[in-house]
Amino acid sequence: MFGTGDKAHRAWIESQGHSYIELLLAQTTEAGNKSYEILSDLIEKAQDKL
Amino acid sequence: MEKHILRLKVNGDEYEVYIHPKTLLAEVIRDHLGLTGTKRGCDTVSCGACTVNVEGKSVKSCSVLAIQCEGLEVTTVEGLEVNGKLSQIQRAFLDNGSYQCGFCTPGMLMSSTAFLSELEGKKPSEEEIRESIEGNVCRCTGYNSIVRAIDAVAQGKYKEE
Amino acid sequence: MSHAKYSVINTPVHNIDGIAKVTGRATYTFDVTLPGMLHGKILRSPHPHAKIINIDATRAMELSGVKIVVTGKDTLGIKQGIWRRYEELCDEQVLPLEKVRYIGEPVAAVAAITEEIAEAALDLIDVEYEVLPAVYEPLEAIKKEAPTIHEGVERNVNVTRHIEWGDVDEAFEEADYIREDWFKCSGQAHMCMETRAAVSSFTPEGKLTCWASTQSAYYTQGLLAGVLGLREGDVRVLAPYVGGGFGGKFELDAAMFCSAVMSMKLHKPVKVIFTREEDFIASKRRTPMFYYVRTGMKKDGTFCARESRMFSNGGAYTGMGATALYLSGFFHSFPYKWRGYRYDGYRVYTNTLPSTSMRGFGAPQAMFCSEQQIDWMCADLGLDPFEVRRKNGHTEGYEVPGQAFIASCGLEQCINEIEKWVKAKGKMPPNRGIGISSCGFMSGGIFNWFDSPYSFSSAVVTINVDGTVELHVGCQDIGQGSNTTMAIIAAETLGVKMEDIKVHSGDTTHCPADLGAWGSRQTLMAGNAVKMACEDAKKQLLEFAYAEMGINIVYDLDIKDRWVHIVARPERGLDYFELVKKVLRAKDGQRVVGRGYYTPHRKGMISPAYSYMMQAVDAEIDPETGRIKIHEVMTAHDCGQPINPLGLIGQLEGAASMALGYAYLEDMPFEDGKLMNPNLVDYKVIKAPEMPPTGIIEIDTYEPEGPYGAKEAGEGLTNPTAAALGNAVYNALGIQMKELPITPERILKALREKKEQEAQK
Amino acid sequence: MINDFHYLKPASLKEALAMYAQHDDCKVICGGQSLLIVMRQGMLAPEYLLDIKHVKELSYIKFDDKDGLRIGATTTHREIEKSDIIAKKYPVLVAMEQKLASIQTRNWGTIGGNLAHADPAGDPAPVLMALKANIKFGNEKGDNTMPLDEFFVDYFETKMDHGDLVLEVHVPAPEPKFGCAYQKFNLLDSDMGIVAAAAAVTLNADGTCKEARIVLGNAGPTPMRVTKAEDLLKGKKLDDKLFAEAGQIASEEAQPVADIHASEEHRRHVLGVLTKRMLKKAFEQAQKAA
Repeated sequence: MFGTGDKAHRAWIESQGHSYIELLLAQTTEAGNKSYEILSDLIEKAQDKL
Repeated sequence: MEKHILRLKVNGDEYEVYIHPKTLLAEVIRDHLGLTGTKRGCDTVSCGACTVNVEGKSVKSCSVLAIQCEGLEVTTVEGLEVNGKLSQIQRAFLDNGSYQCGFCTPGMLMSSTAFLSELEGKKPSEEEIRESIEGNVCRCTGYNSIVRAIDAVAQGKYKEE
Repeated sequence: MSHAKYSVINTPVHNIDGIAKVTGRATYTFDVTLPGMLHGKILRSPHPHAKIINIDATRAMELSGVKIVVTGKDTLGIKQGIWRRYEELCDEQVLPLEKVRYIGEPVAAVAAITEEIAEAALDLIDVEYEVLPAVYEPLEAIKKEAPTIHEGVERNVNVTRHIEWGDVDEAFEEADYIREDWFKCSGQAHMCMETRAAVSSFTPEGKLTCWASTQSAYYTQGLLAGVLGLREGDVRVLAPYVGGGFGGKFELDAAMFCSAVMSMKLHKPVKVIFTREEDFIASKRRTPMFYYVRTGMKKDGTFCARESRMFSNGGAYTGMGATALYLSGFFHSFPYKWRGYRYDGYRVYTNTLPSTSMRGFGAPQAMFCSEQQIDWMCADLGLDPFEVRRKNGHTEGYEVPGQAFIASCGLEQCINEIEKWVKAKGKMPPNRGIGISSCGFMSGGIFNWFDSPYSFSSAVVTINVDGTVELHVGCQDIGQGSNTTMAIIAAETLGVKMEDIKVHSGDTTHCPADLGAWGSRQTLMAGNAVKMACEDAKKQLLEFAYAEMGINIVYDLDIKDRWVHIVARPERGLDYFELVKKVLRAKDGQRVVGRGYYTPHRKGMISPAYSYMMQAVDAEIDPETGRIKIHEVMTAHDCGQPINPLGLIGQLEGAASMALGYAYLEDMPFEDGKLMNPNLVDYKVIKAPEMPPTGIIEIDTYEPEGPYGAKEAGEGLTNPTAAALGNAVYNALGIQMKELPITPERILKALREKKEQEAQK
Repeated sequence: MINDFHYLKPASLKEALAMYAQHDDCKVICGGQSLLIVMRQGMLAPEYLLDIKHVKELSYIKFDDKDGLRIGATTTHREIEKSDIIAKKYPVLVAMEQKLASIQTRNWGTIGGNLAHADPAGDPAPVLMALKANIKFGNEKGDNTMPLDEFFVDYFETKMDHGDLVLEVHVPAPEPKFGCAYQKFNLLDSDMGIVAAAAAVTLNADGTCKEARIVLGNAGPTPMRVTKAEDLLKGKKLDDKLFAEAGQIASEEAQPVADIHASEEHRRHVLGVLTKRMLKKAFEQAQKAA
């Protein structure tokens, strides 16, 4: 979940080659739920690796 | 700049204070006489929290030079209660819940008191009652409970037999 | 659960502080004078964004009568905030060290033997600034090229909040009609009649006493201790009478902080009172919000989904804004059932006056957008707005997915009552219309961002030998009458009369900790604590009464109107005062003490209970000048069991005046970061002639979690009004007002645009 | 904070005028309802303050059917509002006073102080100008009477020089077939006008317009007559079309300044509306009048 205090998530998202803040702002400046979809893809990929 | 001796009567008592002529009536009442019932809520003669009655007429004591009240009779909220007995409008405020935080209440009571005394028994319209407290801001009550209290007194509901 | 017959609850009583307030005896922080007291004044930034290069107080110190000048360098420089649990949200140094972030921000404070000398000294403090580029609007502040207001905060995004349930996109697909709108909600000043005020007295034994105009003596104690490096127990906060709060007085303010810092250095009492202008430019405000609202509805009026995005102007610091961001998004879904709901809220830093909580806590903005759009959609689809609201409204037992459980809900009755009232009014004359709006609100928040280790509310009740009762509560009376409400609950529970109860509050030394007056929490939370404490004390009395009366243990005993008796045989009993005397003797002379506390558990994420209401506003507009006249406001209201009927009416009428002001009069326009109306001449608060008659229809419900079935009453009533007025204007003139406040000029502009559109057709 | 000053309290008008002449850096206070705000903001810091509040000679309301109405400068707004003779002969003055600020202000503030302050948003001036009032002011050398029309020079500036005090306002006796109305546009009942308009109409026996006067408040640096619109109406049989035209002219002639409360455009528009409405109201009064 996005939100302040998510330093760990933030770092992890950056490490996946995405800009946390860009995703964050895309979520409210663009229609739909794109950022969360990107995020869930990243998480799924990460889980597959495990 | 020279100070002046000011003599005035507040709530029936003679006072003598030594003040700069620029001193406001509100400052004499609160700071020199220690009558802190009278409040202050703005610097623009807008809120009416400092309302007191001079010669029975309501004024905003933050917009009156104290020295202009030389020899005049001033009434503050502390002067409404006589020997522990509350005035009609004070009792009406209690019954109608006409106050919340209470900071505007002294000013409201003084405006109401002056208005009611000027009525000389005449029954005011609701519009007249609302205009009588037009110079007083209340942020808590929405005024209607105050209007009800003034009306109740004007209707004679608090007359002593 | 059925209603018991109450002897005190819901009967008209005078507020217990009434006499003090109508005779001028009530002493506010504004009135406090201590021996040897000095007067403090605050130097404020003229720049919206600037580095502080140097502050030179030499000339000020030379002025006779000046005792001290302090700057950030004289403080511990601790960044503080009321979201104590989250370090990065503690972003405000009350006296900043490096830079200022809004016009009016404190940069230095001075104490002198008179207020006049202190004020004169301000002009003699030389501050060297390096002015930085500034940004004032959230949608500007998130741009790449925007200046950084807080180092390390990317794109000035302060807090974000995402709320989502159901499959939103799927739910939208089921909609026959989808509508999108943008709304702009303005800020609003709390405009408490008593400006921010504090008197601090630090003594050599290391103890600080602070009289403060605060909504929570406990928060003030904790925050002061934090920034001053003192133990909480060494800070005593006194708040006997508070001249209004409305959400603006439970953070640490510059009056508290600067008076305390100077008093600690001088070991003398220091008083700091904000001028009205300071109160306007530097004491935070209602959060301005931009709302994008997309709602999907079926032809028959069934709600499918809502997707909303909100940008709020956070101003320079966090304050309570983080909470407003969450609550706005949550109540934006209220009071309806959505298959899919998604909210993304963004709080953005700007170089303006910080925004924070204010009566309604983000909900009035949310409702202004939601309730107007619903009416417009009903009109677009030819549906009845009452019917649609009934169809989709919350009901008892409903669970807001993953968020909240609704144990009591009188929404449908509210809608029915207002519908009756509106229909009875019949057809409106030209240029006059009635608008409706429904909403709900919380009864206290289940948030502990302050990270308090104490129960949310606590109470201690002590019964003296003569039967009089000392009730110690931490909840704060700021004029809403909580002390009276607590006394009523205590008298009802103990079975005594109001005049037997003495309430002690607003003193952190003698009263138990309590989160204080915010989020409509006190009636439910403090009320439960008081009820528990009184039941504890009562139990001790009744245990003795059993023995004393030597009755069969199957009997129930109770106390009512000072008569201790067998419930089944009310005539058999003994006098309360006699019983108390005996109990004391039996307890080796100890007074009877009862303790109570309340912390919500297993009640979801937001609040233990929710109030519901529908409001109708009858307004007339002069189509040539755009001037609005409000004829009447009628509200149907479910607040559970009313405790203090007189107080309830006062809350309704007060909320209406404040919310009407927000709807069509009050605004806080800034130019280059400067507030353009920081005085009561240019800032328009409703006065008696503008105030319409207001009526209330009480809807009877029982809230199992509330004391005697009570829940919130007063704050939530601020929520529906702006929307209801907007809908009234729509019904009167057919124009859609998407910006607050609804001014004459905006009305005429909308009318012109409407004419043009009709001409094109 | 108000700066210190020397306080001068004359016992009589003569003494007041003498004191004023003697002291250069001297301001006059009567009710001080406007002056003290300005002084508190530090925009004015005179060395001497001359208090004429208690100069009784200047506190009077006199009426005579031929001469008309004479109001002394230190007469309070409240005294005007409560005067039976004014209510009878010039009801528009009472109606105006009832909406002037608050009772507290009207109890202490005076008509002379209000006019001397020369705030273009002030309520009395437009009404008095519509009523063809004259103003008398003077100094120790002598006094000077002029139509109020000519009295105001600029924002907060009048024809008076240092040493001059406002002495009296004179309103001519009411003419037959005369009506006068005033309204201000504001957000709160007790506010000063964002803009305001006063209109007076006198009719001939045949019902045509003998004379019309239109005065705008807060529509420029001073209260302003709209003679162009007045001329339009003169001699004509008045109707709504003419009132609307006059309103149009008024909104064009006005020179309002925008602020946070209203744009220039909105002010012009509302001035037009008010002018139209006040003319109609005055006309209807005139028709009913003897």
